[in-house]
Amino acid sequence: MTVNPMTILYAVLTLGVLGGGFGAILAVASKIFAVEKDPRIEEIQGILPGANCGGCGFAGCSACAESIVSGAAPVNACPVCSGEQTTAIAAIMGVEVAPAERRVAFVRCNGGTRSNKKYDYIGLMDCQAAVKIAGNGPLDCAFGCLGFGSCVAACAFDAIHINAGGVAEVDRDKCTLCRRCMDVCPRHLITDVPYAADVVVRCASQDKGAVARNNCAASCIGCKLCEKNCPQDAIHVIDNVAVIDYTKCTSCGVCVEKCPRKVLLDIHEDGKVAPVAKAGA
Amino acid sequence: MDWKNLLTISLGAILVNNFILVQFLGCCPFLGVSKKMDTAVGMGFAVIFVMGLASALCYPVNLLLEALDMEFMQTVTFILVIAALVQFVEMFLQKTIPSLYEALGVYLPLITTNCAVLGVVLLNVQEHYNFIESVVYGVTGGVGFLLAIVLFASIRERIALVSEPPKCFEGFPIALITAGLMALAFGGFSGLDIWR
Amino acid sequence: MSKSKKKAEKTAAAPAKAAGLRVPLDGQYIGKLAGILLAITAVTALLLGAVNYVTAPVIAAATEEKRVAAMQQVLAAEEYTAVEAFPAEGETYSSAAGSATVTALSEAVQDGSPVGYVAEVATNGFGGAIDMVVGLTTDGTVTGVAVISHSETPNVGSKVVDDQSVLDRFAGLTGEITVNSGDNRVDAVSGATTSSKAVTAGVNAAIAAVEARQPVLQGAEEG
Amino acid sequence: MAQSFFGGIHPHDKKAATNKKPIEALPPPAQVVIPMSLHIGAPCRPCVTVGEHVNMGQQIGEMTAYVSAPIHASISGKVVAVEPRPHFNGTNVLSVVIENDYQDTLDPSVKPVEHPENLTAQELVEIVKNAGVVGLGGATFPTHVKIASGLGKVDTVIVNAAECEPYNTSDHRILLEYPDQVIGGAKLLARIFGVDKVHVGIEANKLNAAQLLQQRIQEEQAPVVVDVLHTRYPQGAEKQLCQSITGRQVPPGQLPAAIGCAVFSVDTTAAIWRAVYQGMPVIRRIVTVSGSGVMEPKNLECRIGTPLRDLLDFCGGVSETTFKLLMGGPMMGNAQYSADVPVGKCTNAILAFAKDEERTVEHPTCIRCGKCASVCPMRLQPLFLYLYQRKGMLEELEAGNVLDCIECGACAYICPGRLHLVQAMRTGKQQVNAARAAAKAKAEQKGGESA
Amino acid sequence: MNFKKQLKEGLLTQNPVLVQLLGMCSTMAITTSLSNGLGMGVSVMIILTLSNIFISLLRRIIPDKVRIAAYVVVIAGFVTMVDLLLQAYLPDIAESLGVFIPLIVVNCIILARAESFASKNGVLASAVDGICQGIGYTLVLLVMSVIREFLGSGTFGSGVLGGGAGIRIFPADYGALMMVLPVGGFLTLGCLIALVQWVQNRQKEGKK
Amino acid sequence: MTDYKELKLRASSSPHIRTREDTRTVMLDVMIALLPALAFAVYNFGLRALASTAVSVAGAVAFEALYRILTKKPQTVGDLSAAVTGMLIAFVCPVNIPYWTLLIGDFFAIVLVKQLYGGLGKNFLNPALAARAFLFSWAGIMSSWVLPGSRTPLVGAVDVMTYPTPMSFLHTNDLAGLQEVYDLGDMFLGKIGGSMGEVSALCLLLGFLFLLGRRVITWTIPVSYVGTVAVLTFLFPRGNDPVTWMLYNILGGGLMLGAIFMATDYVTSPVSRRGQLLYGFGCGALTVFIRYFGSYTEGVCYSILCMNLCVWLIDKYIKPRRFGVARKPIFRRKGAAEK
Ligand SMILES: Cc1cc2nc3c(=O)[nH]c(=O)nc-3n(C[C@H](O)[C@H](O)[C@H](O)COP(=O)(O)O)c2cc1C
Ligand SMILES: Cc1cc2nc3c(=O)[nH]c(=O)nc-3n(C[C@H](O)[C@H](O)[C@H](O)COP(=O)(O)O)c2cc1C
Ligand SMILES: Cc1cc2nc3c(=O)[nH]c(=O)nc-3n(C[C@H](O)[C@H](O)[C@H](O)COP(=O)(O)O)c2cc1C
Ligand SMILES: Cc1cc2nc3c(=O)[nH]c(=O)nc-3n(C[C@H](O)[C@H](O)[C@H](O)CO)c2cc1C
Ligand code: SF4
Ligand code: SF4
Ligand code: SF4
Ligand code: SF4
Ligand code: FES
Repeated sequence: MTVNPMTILYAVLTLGVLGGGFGAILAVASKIFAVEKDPRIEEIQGILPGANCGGCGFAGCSACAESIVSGAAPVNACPVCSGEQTTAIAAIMGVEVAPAERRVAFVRCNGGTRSNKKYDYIGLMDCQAAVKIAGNGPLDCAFGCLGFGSCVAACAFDAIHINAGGVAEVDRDKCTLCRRCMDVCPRHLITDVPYAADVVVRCASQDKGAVARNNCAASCIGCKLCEKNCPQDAIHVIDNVAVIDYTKCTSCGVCVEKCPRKVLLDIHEDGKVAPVAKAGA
Repeated sequence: MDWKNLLTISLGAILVNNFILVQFLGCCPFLGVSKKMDTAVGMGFAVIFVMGLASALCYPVNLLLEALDMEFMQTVTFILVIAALVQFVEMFLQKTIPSLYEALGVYLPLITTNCAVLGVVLLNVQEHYNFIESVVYGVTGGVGFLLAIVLFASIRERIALVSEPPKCFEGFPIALITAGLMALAFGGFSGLDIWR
Repeated sequence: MSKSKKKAEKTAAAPAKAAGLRVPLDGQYIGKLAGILLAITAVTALLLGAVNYVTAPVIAAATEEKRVAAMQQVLAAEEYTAVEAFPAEGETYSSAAGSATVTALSEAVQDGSPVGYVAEVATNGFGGAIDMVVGLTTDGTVTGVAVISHSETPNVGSKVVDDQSVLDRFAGLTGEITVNSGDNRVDAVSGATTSSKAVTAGVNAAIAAVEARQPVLQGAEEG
Repeated sequence: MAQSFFGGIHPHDKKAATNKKPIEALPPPAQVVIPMSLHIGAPCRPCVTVGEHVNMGQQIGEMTAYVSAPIHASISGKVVAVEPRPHFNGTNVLSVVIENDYQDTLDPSVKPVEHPENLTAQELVEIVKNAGVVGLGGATFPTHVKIASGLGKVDTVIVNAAECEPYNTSDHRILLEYPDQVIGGAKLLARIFGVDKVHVGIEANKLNAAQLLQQRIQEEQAPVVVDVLHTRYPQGAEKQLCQSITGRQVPPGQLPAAIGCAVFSVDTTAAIWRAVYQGMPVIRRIVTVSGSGVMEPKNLECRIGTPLRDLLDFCGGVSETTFKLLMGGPMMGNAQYSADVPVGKCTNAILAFAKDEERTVEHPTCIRCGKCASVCPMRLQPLFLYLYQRKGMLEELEAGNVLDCIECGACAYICPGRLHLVQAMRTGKQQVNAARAAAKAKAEQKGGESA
Repeated sequence: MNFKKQLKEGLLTQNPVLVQLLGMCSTMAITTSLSNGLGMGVSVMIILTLSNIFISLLRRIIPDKVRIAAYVVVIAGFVTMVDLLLQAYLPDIAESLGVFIPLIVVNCIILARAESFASKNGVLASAVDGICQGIGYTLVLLVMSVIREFLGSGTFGSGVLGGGAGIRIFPADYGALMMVLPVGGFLTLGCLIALVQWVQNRQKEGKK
Repeated sequence: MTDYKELKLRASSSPHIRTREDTRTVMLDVMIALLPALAFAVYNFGLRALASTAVSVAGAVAFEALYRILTKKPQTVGDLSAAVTGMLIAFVCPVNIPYWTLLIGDFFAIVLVKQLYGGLGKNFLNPALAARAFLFSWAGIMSSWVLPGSRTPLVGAVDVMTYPTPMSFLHTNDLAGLQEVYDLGDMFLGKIGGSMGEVSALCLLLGFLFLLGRRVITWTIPVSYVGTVAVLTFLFPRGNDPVTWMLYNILGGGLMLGAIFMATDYVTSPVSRRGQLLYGFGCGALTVFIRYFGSYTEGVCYSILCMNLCVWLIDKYIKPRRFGVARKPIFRRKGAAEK
């Protein structure tokens, strides 16, 4: 069998015509059917993390992108985006942003296995559910972390975990400060601190000293040693618990040394997981 | 070409030789767009639409090719037609029927490179289907895709809610196992013959 | 890739928007798009045409060789000539075992005289079409069966279609053959009844096609 | 027998331990702790100060809102503290602590009205309100509010004598020992609502009480009918009771008044009678003390504010292996972690368990048996709601009508996989409500901005 | 030229099938015998390399609007050539791969590499990318084929070894037929990806 | 008096009492309900039936235990669900199936179908039936039936003779031929060929009554399933006598076993009453469809598997009517029509 050499010509012609024709049709169509949609929305959406976490206050990332483009939201509306991403969004929008100081979530408790329990809890492993059982949950301390991990379940970034001591702990590098964990914590234990904060107060107990001491071996008893010794006047006992003013704190570590209960911690020195004392110590 | 024949073709495309579960055509969108029910349904309908339209459009093109003795050009020509068609439909819908575009449009680009669409056109040629048979095969092949992806999406929703696969099986592996088990169940239709 | 494609489109749409929605069609733009696509398709087609020019004869030869080899296997002869009066569309014959289509019928010629026929048959197996050839004597007795292509299940249906000893069971039979019962029977391969029946239906169709030609032939002889 | 409701369960009723034990009066304790929140609605404001002497029946907490009810001293003596104390709901609640002078000096305000038969409905409601009558069946919804909101709409008044919770026999004993108070209260209710008869719904496991009532009704020609109902939990839940007796279903999110019903429990009915005919506010409560941990189960009449331990001690104390203290019935009661919490208006039982009645397992696993859905009297599908709650899928939770859940516990009781279904429902309800409130606040804020 | 890095990516860290999850159809459909896997793998590798080269060459000329259409035509051209050559010179393999040869056109791997690599990189790098990704793909096909063929028919290397019939390891009667049916394709690929994820998880934990 | 501070208290949410019935008792009930059928299998096919069941149960339990140990998850063999699966796998296979095949089935069911999804309650496909479908890998083994009343040897070479089951007659629409071999009494009692656990409708019905009495299952799925098959085979008979055709169809094959023990598997069937009716209807319709048109002689296994795929859809869209909301007239008693 031989092939008609003309087929080659036919092939070139047919496909060429098809190709050229489609090229033209598509070109025309793209003009006729051009739809007005701001391309920046798509671009910004491409930059946003796409976790649809709602941390920005909009219904997901695409809504956030639309709001940024329409001007209803600032270019750094997404709390999750890194500085780099925010800069990219700003570039698309043609504005500049000053990089805000990064803050992260922080759990103000270090009780866990060292706090006393009222009873054996049986039920859902869920803090919000546990506080509905007798006495706001099994802990003696009405302020402490229950350790059932409602916050862990809520975090879309795998940034918070229950540590070996039985309390929730934030992984600073992963946390995006989307604040979901804060919303779900029934104890309202989670606040934000500067990413760079070296010294933190790991207790939120507003109980008076004696009560707090009875409830938990890791509690702040409001003794004010830190307050008295702070050279910067950066730490104060308010409602029986120490609070650091990070605008003043220089991370000198004096308070860490003075605290008799080891509530104050220099996270860089002591490592991330707080030392777990013997239960009831 | 009577209705019996068309029925056989349809049942074949939907159950016996289901494009996904038996013929492995269109696995990427099947696995990719099946996490949620709504998107799966949208994808399914978009595939029906494109498979039917591509079958219809490629039929005359194939006649032309055969007339010119150029069967070897089928693949190139068909894919060009499909790519242009999909892109055109997308632009057309976006402008004229935005509501439909909202529902289907986002899936259209995904379909250009879907094995099922080129596959159905090639199979039409291979099986020597006439125009009506081709269109029926295209549409019902899409229906088979829709059926598979909807069931699959529903099971994936259940898995996401209920199941706890081992860590290394999370995501795609368990989805593939699930698809495999679905194929096992669809095995019951193999060799189906309604005129038995 | 879809995402980037969409993005590409959007960026392309942007200038359209900038110039206002109802742009007059820009001839240069269209020309450029069409031209480039035309060039690419034309070059592709040219190359393909060239490759086809080289390969087509080889492919055709290989296909033919395979076909002739199969024909040789079922009924050895020097030459096979297509039976012209046979309808081009093929003819469907039904039997108890199922229905099958005879797509072509050739006369086998040995030493200048016809020794029988070779029928090319398409039948429906478990997994789809089975293409087979059946050799027959002039009076419609099967001389051999060969399967050219099939998609039966490995180890199940393939025990019928890939096993020449099974196919050889048909040799010497004539008239309508039944599966598992009756006098003029073959026994199905256990577990693959469907495939067995399909092949039987194919053989039956070939026999029926030859038988249907008998009056024609006889008429020709007489006339 | 009357019609019935959907679903439901048949737990062993365990009532035999106490249903033949006459009510005994518990000697008043040395000190009572009376929380300022003994009802649903706004807590009371204490109207006594530390050091003040109070009489029995004297008002010590005043209403701060319409949905509230006054609180009265249950003994006479000296107020020694007004401070937060542990409450049986598990939190610390502002409470008035009174030291007993063992005089039981009655307050002058406690006196029967003259010519009660001449009073109008409005006046009767006022009396009920001042007596601090709240739903004693457990919900503690202020009775005067319930009556006022039902006036004009209600055509069927039901006295809830179902007492479907296992162990509890306090209503049963009231029916047997004070049938006239119940019938009298029912007659008052008929007058208030202007209906010609009042239904008493009673479960078939209290036939002696039903017969006694029937007999008294006939003797008195009272406008009361007794409906004997299937013994099936939660027959006493008001929506189910309405369904059993009238065949009508209360629409979602609404009260029985929406279908023309008003439900009052036995003790509430009797309390209404006492308020009108004796002028006595709610200062006592009949409590069943029972359970495998209690030495001698009993029915006790005690003062509101009596610590739990006094009741248990009066019953011979509890066994050392007791691991659970409950206030309320086993299906809906609350676990307590201390025996110091006081008896409240709603405390119908105190149970102590020493045997494993809860049969918990370490790893609850749903086997999708569907039993929870088939017993749910509200026709919910707890197994799915549970999953939604666990995964924080609040929209699905709401769409699954989690807010309809009456927390009866039938689902968790029947669950062979031992899931903590009710806890999930309860948490889910709270989460849905919170999300709704947040959404509403947001919408309002937006509306405010645009305005 | 960091060939090593690209090879590692193709084989492991960016393996087109196991990590990028592309080209599933052919991976599951044709891996029933060693010869199929080999034929398909090599075909894809050749096409991928050629199309990468050409697209990289043309990347500055092709306008965005018709980019996909143009790529697709280029790819389809190469696919057809390979198809024709296979049919002419390796008819057995062409037959058993069937419709999946023309379907290489829509094999997501090829377009994905065209888009994400060739259209952004130089000719040489693109060619290397094509080869490396092709090797990664082929390797997966081979592993799948060997597993499925072994479990399903009890042979090794059918179509290649033992005179085309493969080396028989256990009698055909004991082969798990389902493994060479679609079921087996899904299950095998699922388990393979799980294995990769398991290794990755282990490595991650190891690092910690 | 008591020192209340010394009590070791526990607290949990209400309710504080639970029914005695738990997962284990439920599974035990199912196993008890299967005993009559097992006894009949021994009577019909010999002790091999017992041996097969024992091997399969042991295999299933062992695979489950092993998996849980290897993946460091809490042990669950105590809930007996694996034992039920093992038992049913043996029941749906021919009696002379080699033991190694059963073990492969056990592995497939327990590890791939059940445990990979997290274990009891979390799989979407019926493990025993999925295993049966997988075992069709060995189609020859799975379709070699022995004569009822024969004594299959416990080990070693098995009789390869394939004996026709009622289903092979029905598949070829040969009602008359079937009637010659087995009368309806044989069919009901189970003196017929087939999978070891499926033959005796009588024994299976005894199990059904037991399960109903123990409230392990409700009537919904079995009745709607068998009812649908009955109606469809009666309406479209293949033979001159619709009633006989229908009865043979109901009593033949795995329908009774499937409808009573396998379609009712909690995990893989819908939850709501109406959903269950629809599911039973779907199973019935697919069974008849596959029996009539499919290449398999038997449709029960695949129809249940296919309906398993639809369970989440059914659960999602068919919910009980909300309390206090008027009934929608169109959807009145969805299942009522099928009976
Ligand atoms: C996966 C699978 C593949 C099958 N492939 C075939 C086949 O290729 N040919 C065939 O005739 N039957 C095939 N069957 C059908 C059954 O083997 C057969 O129809 C059934 O068991 C009846 O047995 P019989 O053929 O001995 O009557 C297949 C079955 C299964 C499960
Ligand atoms: C599950 C459940 C069970 C109930 N059981 C009873 C009961 O047995 N007896 C009773 O008087 N109230 C019972 N109640 C409370 C009633 O629903 C309703 O609140 C009460 O009868 C109304 O009367 P009251 O306001 O006078 O208490 C139950 C409530 C629920 C939710
Ligand atoms: C074999 C059998 C078949 C039944 N068929 C029906 C039926 O078709 N329709 C029906 O409403 N109840 C039927 N029932 C009774 C139901 O099990 C159930 O008792 C009845 O629907 C009332 O349930 P409910 O009042 O809780 O809704 C049947 C019972 C059995 C044992
Ligand atoms: C009524 C009932 C029927 C069951 N049927 C099956 C069955 O058909 N197949 C099976 O593998 N397990 C069955 N089981 C056991 C168990 O539910 C099953 O293994 C689960 O699917 C495992 O998640 C059954 C259990 C019950 C209570
Ligand atoms: S921080 Fe809050 S939510 Fe997180 S575990 Fe502790 S109590 Fe629970
Ligand atoms: S730790 Fe809290 S704030 Fe940080 S990312 Fe997680 S949920 Fe958001
Ligand atoms: S607790 Fe709620 S969900 Fe459970 S049975 Fe009662 S009403 Fe239904
Ligand atoms: S009763 Fe328990 S095991 Fe059964 S379906 Fe409900 S939650 Fe699941
Ligand atoms: S390879 Fe991606 S759809 Fe087939």
